[in-house]
Amino acid sequence: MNSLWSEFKKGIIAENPIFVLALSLCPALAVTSSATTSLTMGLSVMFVITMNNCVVSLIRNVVNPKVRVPVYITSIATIVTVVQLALQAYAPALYDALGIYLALIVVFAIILARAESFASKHTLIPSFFDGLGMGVGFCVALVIIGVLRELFGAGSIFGVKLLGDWYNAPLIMILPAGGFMLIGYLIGGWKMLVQHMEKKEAERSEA
Amino acid sequence: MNTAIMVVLVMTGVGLIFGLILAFANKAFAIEVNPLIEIVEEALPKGQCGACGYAGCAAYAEAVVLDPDVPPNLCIPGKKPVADEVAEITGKKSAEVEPQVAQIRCNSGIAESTKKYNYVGIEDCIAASLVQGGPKGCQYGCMGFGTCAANCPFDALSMGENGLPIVDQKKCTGCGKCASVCPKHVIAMSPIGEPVSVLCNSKDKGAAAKKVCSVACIGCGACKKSCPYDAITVENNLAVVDGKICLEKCNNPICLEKCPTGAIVPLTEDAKKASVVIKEAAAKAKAEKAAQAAQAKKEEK
Amino acid sequence: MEYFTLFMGAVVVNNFVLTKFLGLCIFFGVSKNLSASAGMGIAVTAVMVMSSALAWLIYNFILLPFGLTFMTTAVFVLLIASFVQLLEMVIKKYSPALYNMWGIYLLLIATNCIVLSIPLINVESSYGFLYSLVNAVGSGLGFALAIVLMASCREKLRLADVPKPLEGIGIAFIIAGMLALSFLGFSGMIG
Amino acid sequence: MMKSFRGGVHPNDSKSYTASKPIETAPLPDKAIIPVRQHIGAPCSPIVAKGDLVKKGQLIATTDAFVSGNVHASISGKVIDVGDYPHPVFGTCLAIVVENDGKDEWVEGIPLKRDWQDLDTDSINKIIREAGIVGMGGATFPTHVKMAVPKDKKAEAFILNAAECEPYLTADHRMMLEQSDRIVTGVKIAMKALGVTKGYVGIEDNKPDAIEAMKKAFSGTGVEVVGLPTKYPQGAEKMLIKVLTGKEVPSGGLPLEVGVVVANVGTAAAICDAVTQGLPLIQRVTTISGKAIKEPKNILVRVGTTFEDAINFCGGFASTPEKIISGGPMMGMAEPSIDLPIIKGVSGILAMAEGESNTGTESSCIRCGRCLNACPMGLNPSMFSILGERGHFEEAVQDFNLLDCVECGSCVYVCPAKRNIVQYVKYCKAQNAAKKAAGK
Amino acid sequence: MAEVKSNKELFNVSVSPHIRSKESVSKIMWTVNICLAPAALFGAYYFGLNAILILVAGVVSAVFFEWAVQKIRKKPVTVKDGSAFLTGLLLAMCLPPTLPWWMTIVGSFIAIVIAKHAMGGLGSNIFNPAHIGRAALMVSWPVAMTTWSKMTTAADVVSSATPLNVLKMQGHEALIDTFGNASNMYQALFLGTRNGCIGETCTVLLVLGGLFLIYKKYINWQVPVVMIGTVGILTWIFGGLVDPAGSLGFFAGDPLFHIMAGGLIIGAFFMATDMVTIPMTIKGQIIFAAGAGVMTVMIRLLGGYPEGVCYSILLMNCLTPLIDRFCQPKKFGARG
Amino acid sequence: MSTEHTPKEYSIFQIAINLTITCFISGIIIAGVYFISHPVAVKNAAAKEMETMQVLVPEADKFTPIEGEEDWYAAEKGGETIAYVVPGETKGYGGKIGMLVAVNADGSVIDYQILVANETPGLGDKAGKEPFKSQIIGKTSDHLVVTKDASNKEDVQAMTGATISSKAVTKGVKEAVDGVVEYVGGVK
Repeated sequence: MNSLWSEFKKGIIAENPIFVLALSLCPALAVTSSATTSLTMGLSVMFVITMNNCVVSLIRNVVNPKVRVPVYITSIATIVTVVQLALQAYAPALYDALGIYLALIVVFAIILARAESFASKHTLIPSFFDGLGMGVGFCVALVIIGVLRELFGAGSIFGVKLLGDWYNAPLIMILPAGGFMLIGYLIGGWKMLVQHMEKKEAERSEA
Repeated sequence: MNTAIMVVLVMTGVGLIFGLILAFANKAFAIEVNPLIEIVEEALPKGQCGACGYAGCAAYAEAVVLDPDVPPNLCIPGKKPVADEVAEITGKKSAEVEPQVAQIRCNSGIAESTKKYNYVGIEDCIAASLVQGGPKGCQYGCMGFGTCAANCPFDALSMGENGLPIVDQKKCTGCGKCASVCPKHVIAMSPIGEPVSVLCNSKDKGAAAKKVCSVACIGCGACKKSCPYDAITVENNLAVVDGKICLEKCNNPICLEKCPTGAIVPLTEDAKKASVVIKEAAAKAKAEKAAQAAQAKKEEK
Repeated sequence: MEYFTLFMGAVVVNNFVLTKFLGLCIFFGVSKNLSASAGMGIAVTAVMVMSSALAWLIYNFILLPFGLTFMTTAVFVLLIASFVQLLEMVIKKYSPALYNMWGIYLLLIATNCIVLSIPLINVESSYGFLYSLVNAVGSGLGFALAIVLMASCREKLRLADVPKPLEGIGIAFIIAGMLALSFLGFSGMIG
Repeated sequence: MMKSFRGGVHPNDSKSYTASKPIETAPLPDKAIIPVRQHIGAPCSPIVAKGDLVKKGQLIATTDAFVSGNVHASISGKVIDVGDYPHPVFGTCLAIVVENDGKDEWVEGIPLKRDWQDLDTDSINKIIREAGIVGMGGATFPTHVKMAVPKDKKAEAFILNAAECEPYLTADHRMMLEQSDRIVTGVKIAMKALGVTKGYVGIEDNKPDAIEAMKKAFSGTGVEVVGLPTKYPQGAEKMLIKVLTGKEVPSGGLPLEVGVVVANVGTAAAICDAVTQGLPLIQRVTTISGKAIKEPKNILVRVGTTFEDAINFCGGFASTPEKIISGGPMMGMAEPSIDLPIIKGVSGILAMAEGESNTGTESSCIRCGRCLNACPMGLNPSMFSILGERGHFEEAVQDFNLLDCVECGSCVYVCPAKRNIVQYVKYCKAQNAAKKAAGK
Repeated sequence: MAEVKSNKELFNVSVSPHIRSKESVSKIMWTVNICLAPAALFGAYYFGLNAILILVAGVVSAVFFEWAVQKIRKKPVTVKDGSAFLTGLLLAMCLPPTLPWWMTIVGSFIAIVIAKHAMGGLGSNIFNPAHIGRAALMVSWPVAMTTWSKMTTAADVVSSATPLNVLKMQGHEALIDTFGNASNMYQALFLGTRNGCIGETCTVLLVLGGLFLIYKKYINWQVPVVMIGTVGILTWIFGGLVDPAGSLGFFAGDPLFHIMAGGLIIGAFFMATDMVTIPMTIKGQIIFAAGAGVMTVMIRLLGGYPEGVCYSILLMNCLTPLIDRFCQPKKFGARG
Repeated sequence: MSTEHTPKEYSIFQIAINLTITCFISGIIIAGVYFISHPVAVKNAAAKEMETMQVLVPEADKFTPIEGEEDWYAAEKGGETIAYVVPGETKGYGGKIGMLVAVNADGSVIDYQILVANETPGLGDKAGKEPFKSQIIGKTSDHLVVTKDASNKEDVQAMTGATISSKAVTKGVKEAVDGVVEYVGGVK
């Protein structure tokens, strides 16, 4: 149980896909100008990565290594297409908001990377938790970025106006330039956080 | 329904075509690479310290996999576990790696040493050593600009207030990077747990060494004579302790008491305690002797 | 003229990296040194043009007539992945020199969003064949331009006293932000 | 139009302290500390021992190595020690200490009278080698090595380097005014030995009287005396050749690659002494200057005299000096003490009063590009300092031609951020050499 | 105990050379500040109270941020060298006089903290901090950044737009109309009695300041000359083509207007010569200046913004590392 | 099937069939989901379009497609055509702007809604919001012209800092209106 928890946890903080591994950065910017789209994207990715990890860990023994990558990609593509179809049918507004980036989940490096480096070597349960952890980490990162950008760039979170009319929102936050810079600083901050936690951890283990 | 059937058909078709192409390509363009290299690299600690003698961890990984003569235990920071792992991956036998730590063989801080001149320039030992051999009175001593600390890949060295580097024994992996960058060759790699050592690097003759540093080894050889295990040698006016012998045999570091300048220093807690005991005993003996002498004098009278 | 406008638009005005956030993984991953980034830029452009052409053919002759447009993503990604893998193997076999120069980046490209998104955008905007190719070349060169600029800036900053936590990818993002800010100067110029 | 080279700087020449002071002869020292190494190349080994009696001009240390320079006793007396002593260039060095017996006797056989016109190339070179003559501008490169033209090369011109571009120094200036005969003879001898008919004398135009004197002295010899714009480092060999002949010595090459041999004023005079009178190099003219010196002078001084003695002869210190420099302020070495012997290459001793040397605090490079404009070698010095600071030594060599740097200090002089570029250059060179050595 | 000599008695030893020129970073920076001062003072006088507020806010906040960052990073505090002062001043001078003063502070935060210190502080920044600050404000509050005051002291102008804006939207004829006649317009541009950013209007004072810097050899004359020349020539050739009132044909542009309007003068003399962010060799600097000129004209004539100096310099800043790489000085004695 | 360490020798067919099977399964899954979701998606999309049109022309009780013109609808109230809802397209600052415009039979604008746009947030994207919107509403083709002259009350005042977007949107609306006027004129 403990090891499952650590599989899960590492994806959120120490190996956060966006802030630490710096993988799948496109959505981290493209869809994070509002918290809502960030969350949708995050949940979609979470779903895809968890599902795919499960699928891959189930079929890992019957996949021919020569076509490993195409097979995994097919699996991802199938799941993504399913998500696409579902969103299109049941949440068309979000489907439009995510636009092409929804389709691009297919090529998010993080998903294939987890499939290759984890799920293809582990059984179903750890793979599930690994995927879930990575997915949650991804989602958390996206939501953090989304919330900050929306708060500063529009004075609201999830569309709810938090800052009054006095707040003259700087548009740079919802533009690419501000997004890039914000993530740069978040990555720096995250690094400090991880280091701080590691230090704490080391101190605890010493004590 | 038609669409659904088409979906299945197209997907299958695509799969078949690409599958065939890739499979064919695999045969036609097959090329062999050794996947072990990557696995070995993964096992290394990636400090990129170069202690193994190769330009970084990847280079060592390649060498250890491809060259049967390259031993698996060259990674010093990784110590035994890594050596075992590499040995297992490459199918080579693992030999014992001697665990080592860096030792600063100069105990002459700001208070103990003289200065030749005011150094004005880049705060770096190698750069300073190019200017008249560095500002320190002793040409063999630590200059204290911290080049070793700056180059430690594991963050194990820091500069103390007295201008000497301090080794964090826990962090030090014994990679030897600091020793290689020190222009004065003050840092030596020594066995972990060595009880005593001569913390001096001066090859000057006694008087000259003493003139520029109050804690210099003057090469008098008193320690050598006192050591029952022949662990100490004196060469070029400098005593050197063979830590291995001390570690194995000695639990009574009498040499500490014999050194007239205090250049031999106890390093472990045990040795420190022992040295206190020895010194007390010596003081006592001295006092007794003095008392006896006084007694004798008295008696003479 | 129309082609030229499209081309220039893709290269500078609507630079995919700096305004649409595509291809960021490579953009940040392979921009540590100039020659690697230049190689990457060329590789991406080449792959993008070839896969755009293939994708356009498949889309317009298979997917569109049979009403299977919702499967575009799945088909394209497979197409590109297989194609790139094939390309990599061919290069590795026949030109190890070329492979060492930029073959190693090919696997990275296989699952890269910019390579997938250009064909997707082409078909979504119902561009013609030639138009698609021009768009692919422009976008590829735009990517190459951005990554080369990025690499030259990062090479320079390698020698700078960047705050510890920002070293590496953090400062790269900040540079990217400033590049994006500068490229805003082109906005409104074309299109 | 006056000829010039690219780059260079215009520091205040500070020559007025001593420019008008005639050369004075310093008293003999009580003891002379004569290092066995006063040149670039292999050190000599002593051939006298403690207790031996030596006479002025006697050979006391020598070696078989070609790139080296013989060492002679500069005073007569008793050898009281052979051991390590402080050295102005190498820190410490084996030296022979001679206690003055006050007699100042020449060793047997010299001075003699010799007509140089009868000598051929080989014998002139042999005399120069035996006399231990080295480049007296400060580089101390053995002169006989310079004069030895390899078979595959041909010397076309001889250049007398009288630019004396270092601020403060006026020793060459005074010699040109006072001892033009020696210099002219020295040049003629060198030209004969090299088999060249073309000669140049390059003098910076801040010494108009010297130009005048030289023009007069060299009239009718076919040697061209050229006034050069005052600009540091006009006296750097490569710059001087470029300005006078228009040829650029290729990167990493010696002047002979373009058929030129360059020698300093003092060296020419020493050649004259050695060839015409058989005198070895045991004394030199040097400038003692700087704000902290009471009476700055040009003095004729024996090799082995300590800095302290020389300074005392000039009235001692006027104020506590902040820095002691052997050589000029641009390329000379700062010394940790004044207990150092004057050796053949010490063209000046400067005692800088507080604030005179103006080092400043180093800050980060602002990429102003002044160093690029100042660099006579066409390099990018700012990159050396930055790469050195960050530890990219190989890159400095490979991408920025570090090894072409002559360490003239022009870049540091102009740097507004006060960066120690020359130190970084030395640092990078040392690191590279260490890496290379480790690689082998 | 061996005797320890006090530092006083020891000589200083360092590597040669032992004399240095009297130039220093802070001397250069403060001289540039002083050269900018007349134009800034003119702006303060001409645009009134809010402009003064912006100038003060810009300078004070820039210096404060520099101080704060250096304190936090535990680096030596170098606010006295005048570089932060210069950044703040340049930023404030490139802002419209009606901007809320607190936006200036945001701008100088971006300039100092993000554009300068995130990249390692003085000397390492790739982009001109003041221009990054301005560009960031431009996209953050585009309305505030493009709202121009009606002039307070000159009664003869009513338009609330800058001359370049008028040219872009209404054409050359309308532009001259707003000033009455052409000579009025040139006079206004030359003296600075027109709408525009606080410090960019007074051509004559900026040129004088720039000439002083050239005289002091703090900047190379080639840079402003090439940049202004490029803009002049290109606008003369192509300027007439894009007039909203209909194309006037080739060689119908008004180069003099383009040179004096907008931020070209301040940009060419004070921004394109910021040594940190431009190439080091003179060859590279000329390429930089020419490129900046071309970009400026492209943006003014073809782009969405009426003014392009700020972006053109930023764009060339990105190219600086590349230019530097390919424009190294030619080394002495290189064969062939 | 095989473990990591055995030599990897497969026939071409083996490899191909592996991928083929995967794709086959994937095809079945996609087809299945599509089969379920597609009708829902179509229905929702249609409903959304209706909703949008309803917002534009609140009084209408029915929208009927107009034959011969793609995506044109006649808004009807009690069987009478009270307005036309037509798509408009124009090129803005950030590319294509797509919108729906409701036009009175007399050629004045009732309302419009921007559907697809990539204008600068906070500037150009205000073109679909108040107060710019109310300037357009009610205007006829003649006055659908952007002006920068503050005193001109007849025409459309440009949004500060977003002249291009203002012009683009106005142009798009104007074209839609012209189209309707021509259509109506043609019918009559």
